[in-house]
Amino acid sequence: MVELKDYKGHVAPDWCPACGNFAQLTAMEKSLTELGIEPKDVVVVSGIGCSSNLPEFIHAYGFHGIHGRLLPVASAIKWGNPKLTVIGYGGDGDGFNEGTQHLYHAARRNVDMTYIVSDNQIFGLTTGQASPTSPTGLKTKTTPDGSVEKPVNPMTYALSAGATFVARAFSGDPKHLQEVITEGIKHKGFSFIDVFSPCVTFNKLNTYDYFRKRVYKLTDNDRKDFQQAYKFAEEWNEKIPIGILYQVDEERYDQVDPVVSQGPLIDREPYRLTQEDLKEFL
Amino acid sequence: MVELKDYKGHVAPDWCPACGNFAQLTAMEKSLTELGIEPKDVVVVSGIGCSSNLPEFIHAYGFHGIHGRLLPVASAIKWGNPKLTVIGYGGDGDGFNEGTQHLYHAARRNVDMTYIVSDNQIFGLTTGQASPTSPTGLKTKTTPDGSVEKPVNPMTYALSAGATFVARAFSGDPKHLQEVITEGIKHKGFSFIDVFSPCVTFNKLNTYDYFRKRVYKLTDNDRKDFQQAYKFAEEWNEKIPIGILYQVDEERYDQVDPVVSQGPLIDREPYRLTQEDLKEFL
Amino acid sequence: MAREEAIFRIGGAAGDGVQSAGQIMGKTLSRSGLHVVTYLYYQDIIRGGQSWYQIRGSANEIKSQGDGLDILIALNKDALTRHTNPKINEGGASPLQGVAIFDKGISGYEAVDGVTYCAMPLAEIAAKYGSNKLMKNTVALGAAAAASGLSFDVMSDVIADTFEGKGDVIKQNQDAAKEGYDYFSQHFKKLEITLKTSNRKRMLMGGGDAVGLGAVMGGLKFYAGYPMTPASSALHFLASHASKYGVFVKLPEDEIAAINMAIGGNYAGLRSMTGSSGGGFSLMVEALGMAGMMEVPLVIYESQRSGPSTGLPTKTEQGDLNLVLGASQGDFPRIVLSPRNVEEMFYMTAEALNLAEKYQTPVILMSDLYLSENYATVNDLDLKFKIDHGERAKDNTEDFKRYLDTPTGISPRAIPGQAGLVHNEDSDEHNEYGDVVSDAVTDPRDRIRAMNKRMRKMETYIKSMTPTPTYKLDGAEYAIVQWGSTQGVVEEVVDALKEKGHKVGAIEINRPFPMNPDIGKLLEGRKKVIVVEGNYTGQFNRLLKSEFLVKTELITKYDGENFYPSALAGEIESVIKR
Amino acid sequence: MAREEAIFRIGGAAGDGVQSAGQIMGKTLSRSGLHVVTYLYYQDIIRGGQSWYQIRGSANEIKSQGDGLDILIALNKDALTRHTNPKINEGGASPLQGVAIFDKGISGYEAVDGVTYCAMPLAEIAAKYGSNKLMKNTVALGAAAAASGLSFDVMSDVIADTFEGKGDVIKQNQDAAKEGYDYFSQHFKKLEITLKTSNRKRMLMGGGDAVGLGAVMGGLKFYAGYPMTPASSALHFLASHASKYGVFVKLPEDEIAAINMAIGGNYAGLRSMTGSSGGGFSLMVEALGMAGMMEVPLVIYESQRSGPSTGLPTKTEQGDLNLVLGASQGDFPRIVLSPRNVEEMFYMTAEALNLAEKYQTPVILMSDLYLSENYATVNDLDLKFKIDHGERAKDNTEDFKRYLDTPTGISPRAIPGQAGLVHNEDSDEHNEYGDVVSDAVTDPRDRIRAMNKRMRKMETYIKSMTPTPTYKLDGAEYAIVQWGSTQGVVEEVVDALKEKGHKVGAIEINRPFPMNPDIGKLLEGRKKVIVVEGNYTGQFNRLLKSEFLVKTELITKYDGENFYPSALAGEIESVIKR
Ligand SMILES: Cc1ncc(C[n+]2csc(CCOP(=O)(O)OP(=O)(O)O)c2C)c(N)n1
Ligand SMILES: Cc1ncc(C[n+]2csc(CCOP(=O)(O)OP(=O)(O)O)c2C)c(N)n1
Ligand code: SF4
Ligand code: SF4
Ligand SMILES: [Mg+2]
Ligand SMILES: [Mg+2]
Repeated sequence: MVELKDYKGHVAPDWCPACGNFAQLTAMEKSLTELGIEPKDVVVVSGIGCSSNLPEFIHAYGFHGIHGRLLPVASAIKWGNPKLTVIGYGGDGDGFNEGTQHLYHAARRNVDMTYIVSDNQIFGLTTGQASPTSPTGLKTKTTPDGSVEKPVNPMTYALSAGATFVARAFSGDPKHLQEVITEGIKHKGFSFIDVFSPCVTFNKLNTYDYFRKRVYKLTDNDRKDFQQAYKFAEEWNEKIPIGILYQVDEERYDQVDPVVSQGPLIDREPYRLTQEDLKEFL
Repeated sequence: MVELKDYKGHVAPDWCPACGNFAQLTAMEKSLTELGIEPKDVVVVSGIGCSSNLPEFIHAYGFHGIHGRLLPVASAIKWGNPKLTVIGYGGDGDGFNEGTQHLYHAARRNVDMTYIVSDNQIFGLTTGQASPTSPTGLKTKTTPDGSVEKPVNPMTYALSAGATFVARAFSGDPKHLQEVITEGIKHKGFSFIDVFSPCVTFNKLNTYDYFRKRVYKLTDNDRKDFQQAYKFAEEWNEKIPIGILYQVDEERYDQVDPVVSQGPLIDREPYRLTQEDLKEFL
Repeated sequence: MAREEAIFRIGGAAGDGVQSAGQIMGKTLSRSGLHVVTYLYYQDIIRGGQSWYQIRGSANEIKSQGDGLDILIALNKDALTRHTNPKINEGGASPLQGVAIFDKGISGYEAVDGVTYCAMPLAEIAAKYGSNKLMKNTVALGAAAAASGLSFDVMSDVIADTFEGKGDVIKQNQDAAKEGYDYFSQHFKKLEITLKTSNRKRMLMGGGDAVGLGAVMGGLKFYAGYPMTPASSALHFLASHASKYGVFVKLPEDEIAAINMAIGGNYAGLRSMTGSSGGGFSLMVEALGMAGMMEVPLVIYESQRSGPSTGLPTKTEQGDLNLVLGASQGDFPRIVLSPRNVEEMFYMTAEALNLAEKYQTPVILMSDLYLSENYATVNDLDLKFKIDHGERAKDNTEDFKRYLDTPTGISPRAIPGQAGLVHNEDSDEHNEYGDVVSDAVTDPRDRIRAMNKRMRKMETYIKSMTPTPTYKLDGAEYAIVQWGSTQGVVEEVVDALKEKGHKVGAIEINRPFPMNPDIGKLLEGRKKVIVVEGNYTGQFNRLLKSEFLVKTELITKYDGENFYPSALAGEIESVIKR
Repeated sequence: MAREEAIFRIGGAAGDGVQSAGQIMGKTLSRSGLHVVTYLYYQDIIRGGQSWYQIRGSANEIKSQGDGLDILIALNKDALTRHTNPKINEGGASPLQGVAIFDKGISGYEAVDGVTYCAMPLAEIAAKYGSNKLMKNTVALGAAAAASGLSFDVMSDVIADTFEGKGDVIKQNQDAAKEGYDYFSQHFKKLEITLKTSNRKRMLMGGGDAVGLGAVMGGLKFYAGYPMTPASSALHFLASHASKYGVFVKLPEDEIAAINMAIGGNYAGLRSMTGSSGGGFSLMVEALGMAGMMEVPLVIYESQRSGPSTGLPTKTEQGDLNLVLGASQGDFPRIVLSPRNVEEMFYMTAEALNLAEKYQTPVILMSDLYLSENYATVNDLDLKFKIDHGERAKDNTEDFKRYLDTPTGISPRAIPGQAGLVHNEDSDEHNEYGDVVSDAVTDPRDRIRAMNKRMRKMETYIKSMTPTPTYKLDGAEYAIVQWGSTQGVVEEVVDALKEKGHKVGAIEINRPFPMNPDIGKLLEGRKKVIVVEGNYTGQFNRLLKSEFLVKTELITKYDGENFYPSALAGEIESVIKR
C-alpha cells in the first residue's frame, strides 16, 4: 500500500511561503498515492524555473533538466519504458516560451503522460520578467510601462495542437486541483493541465484573490465536444472556467509506431547481428 | 511604374521542373508589381529548404537564412524599418517543425508581414523525409512503413495563435494564389498563407491531381467569423477549402510597443548621452 | 597607521533586504568620495537560504572585493555565526575582525576573539518609525555608518533618493537610520579606521548598467534578450531606460529568436544586440555562424556563470571561453572582447558595436557574474564617442557586389531600402554578388576566394589592435596572465607581491580572440608565465599555449566565487617558489 | 607493368541517375573481389547542375578516391568536356586519360589527347528494352565493364539485386547492359589495365550504413534525429532497418527535441543516440552540457560538412572540431572520437555506446561528408561485441548516492523503476545524493568535490586508452598528423613519398579528445611535424599545439573537396624541402 508519506522528499521546498507551487506538490503527491502508484515507478521531469524545482522535493525519480525541454525528455522516457508514470512539470515561461514547439508536437503525438504547467503569469526564478501569459498591461522588470503583448492562451493552444485531455485548475482550490491531476494521470494519452499558481513575490496582479473572484468550476460540460471546449477555453476576464475542458480517447503514439507498439523497449534484448545481416552489403 | 520584369532575378530557379514553388515565385512577383511596390523596398526572408531558395531568384532584397528562423529575422526587419514590405517564405519543415515556436509568437504579436509556407508535405531539399504535414501513411525515407503521426494543421495552428489573416492557396491555381498573396501583402498585420505546393520528385501522394480533386474556393465566407474559420480550417480529406479563411483588423505590435510606436527606428538619431544622464549613478 | 579602508558585510536570508541595504551602504560610501567595490553572494532561491552583500570602501583606488571584514550587519543568527567563524567557508571570504551589529533578540552565539558584539534594539527602534520589517536594516545601516565614522548626512541623502516618490517612507527611514547612528555612537566605540571622505561624489555603477549605458553611447537601437542570470542586469537596465534612450527592448520566445531578431535588426540597418549567459548563448550558436557567413554585424553580450549546464546560477566563473571560441560550425571571423572592469564594460560595449559594423561579423562581449552583477565606482566617463557605421555602399553603385573581394576583406554594405543595390544575402556559400555557389556547379575557386575574403577581415582587425595592457610588467620575471574580470584582484596581488620583493607583473587580456601578436613579445624571457583564471581546465591557458607555444603554470578557481587577493597571492608565491 | 587499378567516373546532372549507376559499378567491382572506394561529387540541388560519382577499384588495398581517371561515362556534353579538360577544376579531381563512353548524340566537343572517345548508341540501345530514360546509363555501365575487362556476369547479378522485386525491369536492364557490353567489345579496345578479380566477394558499405549497423551491434534501442546532410545517411539506414533491428527511430520537431529525447531515452535505460551535422549540432549544444552535468550517457553522431553556416551543404570539411570541443558552457567530461574509415565507423559507433554508458557522459562520434556519404569495401566484420552497461546500482542499495565520489569518478547508476534507488538528477550543481547545492547555502567544498568527481572520469578514460595508431612511423623524420577521414589519403601519400626516399610516417588520430598522452612521445625528435586537415584555421593543429607545445607545419584544404593523394604529396614535399 502506498502512503502519502512515501512521496515526501528529504529536501524541503524552498519556495516563498504561500507560493502556488506548494498546492501542486501536495496535490501531485496525493493523486499518486490515491492511485496506488509507487514512487519508484514515477518520473517527474521538469525544466528550469521556481516551479521546475519540484522534482527536488518529491520522493520519486526526478529529472530536473534545462529550461523549456522537459517534454522531449519525458516523451522518450515514456516511450522507452511504458510502465513508468511520467509527469512533466514546469513554468509558463518554460512551457509557452522556451518550450513552445515541444508542447505542440507532444500534444499531437498524444504521448501518454501528464504535463502540468504552474502558470503564474510571470518569470519567477529570474525575479520577475514578463512571461508569455502575463496579462497585457502587467508591469515587470522587462515591461516597466506594462506588457503590450496579447498573452498566450494555453487552452486553445493545447486544443489546436491535438491534446486529448485539456484542463485548468487553481492552486487556491487544492481539492479540485487534485481531482483534476488525478484524472490527468489516469487519462491514457497526453494530459495537459494549466494551473493558476500565484507568484506572491513578483506578480501583484494575478493573486489568489484575483483568481478566486473569477474562476468557476465546469461540472457537466460535454468533455468530448471540441467546439464547446474551445469556447470555454476562450472565456477570460470576468469568468474563467476551471476543470476538464476536453477529454477524448485517441490512439497514442506508442500504439501506432511500428517499433514502440511491439512492447516495452526497455525489456527487449538488443538485436544480435549475424553474418546473415551483412549480406545486403555484398 | 513598377513592371513585372523588375522582379526578375539574374539567377534562374533551379527547382525541379513543375515544382510547386515556381507558381509561388511568379505570384509573388505579380502581386508586388500590381501593388506598385518597388523591389528595393521589399525584403524576402527565408529559411532552408527547396522553397527557401526563392530569395536567390527574385530581384528584391533577399535574406536566405537558416532552417526555421525566418520569422524572428523578418519581425525585426519590419519593426526596425516599417517602410519595407517584408515577406517570409519557407517550407513546411521549416515552418512547422524547426520554426514551430516562432510562428505562434509572431502571429500573436501581429507582426505586420506576410508569411507564405510552401507546403509540400515533405522535406524536399533533404531528399524526402516525413514533414510535420505529411499525411498519416505517407512512405518516406524516415517512414518506410508510412508516417504514423497526426499531421499538423497549419490553419488551426495559426488561428489559435492569433494570426489576423489566415489563408490557404494552391500552386495548381496560380490566379487564385496570386489574389490571396496580394490580399496578404495588403493586410495590415500578420498574414499567414499556407500553399499546397506539390513536390513532384519526393511526394507521390500529394500531387497536383490530389489537390485539384479536393480543393474548393471560399468566396462569400464571413472572414471575421472565427468559429466559421475554424470549421473551414478543420475540413480535410474529401473537400479542402482554399482562400482567405479569416481576416480581422487588430492592433499590431508596432502600434503598441512604447518605443517602436514612436516612429521608424531606422530614421531616428541615436541618443547622445550627456553628463546629466550619469546622475542616476551618483 | 590605521587602516584606510573599511569592508562592510550585510548577511541574511534571501528576501531579508540584504541587497537593498547593501546598495544604500555602497552609495553612501561613493557619495562620500570613496572608491567602492561591492560583492553580492547569493543563491538560486527567492526566499530563505543565506546571502550577503559586501561593500569595500577606501579613498585609495581599490580594485577587488578585498580581504578582511570590519563591520558586519547580521540580520539573523546564522549570519552572525557564519561570518564570525574563523573557518568561514564561502570561497575565500574573510571572517569578521571588528564590529558585529545585530538585533539584541539574537542570542546564544559563541563569542569570537577580535569581534566586538554590538547587540542593538534594531527591531524596537524600527518599530517606532513604521511597520515595515525591513526598516530594522536601516537602523543597522545607521549604526554601521557610525561605526566606520561616516557622516550621517550623506547616508540620509542616499536614503532620500532610494525611497524617492514614496512619501513618508523617506522620513521614516531617515529617522530610523539616525537613531541607529546615535545609538551606536552612544553605546559602542567607532572602529579604528580612517576613511578619507571628500566632497567629490563618485559614480557607483553595476556591470550590467555599464553594458546598457555603453550600448546607448554606441548607438544601440534594438536589444533582444531572454532573461538569464547574470546577463539580465543589462536587459533590466535597458528595459527600464528604453523610452528615455529610444532603445527598443524585446523579450522574445527564446534565445534563438533573440539572436535572429538581433541579426534581422542589424541587417535592416539598426544597431542591434542580444545577450545571455552560457545556457542561452548555447542556443544562439547556430545563428551566430549565420551572421559570420552573411557578414551581418552582431554584438552578443555573454555573461558567464558557474557551469556546466544550469550549474550554480548565481555564482561566477570564467568557463565559457571554449564555448564562445568554438560556437558554430566551420571557420569564420569573430571578435571576442573581455572587459576587465565596470568602466571598461561601458567603453567596450560601445566599441563592440563599432567593431561589429566595421568588420561585419559577430563580436562577443564576455563578462561574468562577478562583473555583471556587482557594483564599483567608475571614473568620470568620456561620453564623446564616434559611431562608425563602417563601409556602406552608395545608392545605385554600378555592378554592385555585396561581397566585393577587397584587400581588407571588408565589403561595402547595402541596407534594404537603398536604391540600386538590391541583392541576396545567404547562409549558403556565395560569390561576390551574393549568389549561391553550391547550387549548380561548385567552383572551388569561388569557395576559396570567399573564405579568404572573410577570414582576411581578422588580419585587418589584428593590425588595428592597440597594445595589450600590462600592469607593472617592466622587469617582471614572473608574468601573471589574466583575462576579463580578474584584473582588479590580480593587480592588487601584484602590488602585494612586489612589496614582498617578488619580481612580478601582469599581462591583462581584454581581447582574448583573435590574440594580439604583441602578447608573444610580452611573454618572452620570463622565468615563469602564470595564468590565472576562474575555471577548471584552464580554457584561456589552452588558447595562450596554442598561440605562443609557451610553457605556463596554471592557477584556477572553480568553486563559484571570485579570487580573493590574499589567497591568490599565496598561490602565486608557491608557484614562484616551486 | 599495366596499371592494377581502374578509376571510373560517371558524370551528369542531378536527377540523371548518376548515383544509382555509380552504385551498380561499385558493387560490380566489390563482388569481383576488388577493393573499392567511391566518391560522390554533387550539389545542393535536386535536378540539374553537375554531379559525378567516382569508383576506384583494385585488388590491392586502396584507401582513398585516388588520382587519375580511366573510364568516364558522360551523361551529357558538359560532363564530357569537363572531365576531359586537363585543367579540370573540381578540387583536385583528375582529367580523363583513357576511355570516354557517351551517347553518340553528343557532338561538337573538342577532342583531348590521351582520351579515346567511344560515342555509342546508348539511347538507341536502351529504347529497345524499355521506356525508362535512365536505362541508357545501364547500357553505358555494360560498356564500362567491357572497357575495364570485367566479366559481365557479376554486373548482371548486381543488376538483378538492384532491381529486385521490380519484375521485368531486371531483365530489361540486364539485356541493355549486355548489349552495351557487347557493343563496346565489338567497336572499341579494352583499356590496358589489369583488374585481378576473384571469387571473394567484398562488402561495399557506406559510412552512414556503418554507423547504423555499428549502433545496432552496440545495442542501440532509440535513435532520434532530424535530417541533415551528411548525417542523414545513418538516419536513413536505421529508419529502413528499424523494424528488423528493433530500433525505434524518431524524427522529432527539431534537433533540440532530438537530443533531449536521446537523453531521456538514456536516462530511462535505453541505449539512445542522436545525430546531425554542424548546424543541427549547434542546436544541441545546451542539452549536451546537461548530459555532462547529470551524467546521463549520450552518443551524438556529428558529421561535418563545409561551413560556416549552411555553407556548401553537399561538400566535405573537417571544420567542426572547435564546435564539438567547446560545445556548452563550463567544463565537463566529454569524449570525442573520429573514426578514420568506414570499417572503423562501424566498430567505433558500437564502442561509443559502451563508452557513453561506462563514463556516463557525452561521446561525440565525428565524421564528415567524405566518410559518411561515400562507400568503401570493408574487411570481414567481427560481430562479437560485448555490451557493457557500466556500473549499475543494485535495487535497495542502502544510503544510495547517485553521484558517489569514487576513485574513478564513475558512480553506479540507477534507472527509474528500480526499487529503493529513488533520487533526483539535476542540471544544477548537486551533491552525491543529487540534491541541489545552490538553493540554500552553497558550500564551495560541495562544488569542488562535484567538479573533481566528474572531471576525474576523464583521467580514468585516458588511462584506459589504447596506443595511438601510426603508419610507418618508425624512423620517420617527418611525422604527418592526420585525424578522421583523411587516413586513407595520408597513408597513400606516405607510401608514395617513401618510395621517393622521404623519411615520412603518419600519426593517426581517431580519438582527438581527450588526447592520448602517448602522442607526445610520438612527436618527439621529428624534424618536422606536419598537420594535415580539412579546414581553414587548423582546428586540430591548435589542439595539438596547446597539448604538446609542439611546433607544427599546417596543410589545409577548405574548398569543399577531400584531399587528393598526388596534390597532398606535392604539398608535403614542399614543406619537407623548405
Ligand atoms: C536557456 C535558458 N534561458 C534562460 C534561463 C533563465 N531562466 C531560468 S528560469 C526562467 C524563467 C522562469 O519562468 P517560468 O518558466 O515561468 O517558471 P517560474 O519561475 O515562474 O515557476 C528563465 C528565463 C535558463 N535557465 N536557461
Ligand atoms: C538546423 C538545420 N537542421 C536541418 C537542416 C537540413 N535541412 C535542410 S532543408 C530541410 C527540410 C526541408 O523541408 P521543408 O522545410 O519542408 O522545405 P522544402 O525543401 O520541402 O521546400 C532540412 C531538414 C538544416 N539545414 N539546418
Ligand atoms: S518567486 Fe514566485 S513563483 Fe518563485 S517561489 Fe516565490 S512565489 Fe513562488
Ligand atoms: S525536390 Fe520537390 S520541392 Fe524540391 S525542387 Fe524538386 S519538386 Fe520542388
Ligand atoms: Mg512562471
Ligand atoms: Mg517541404
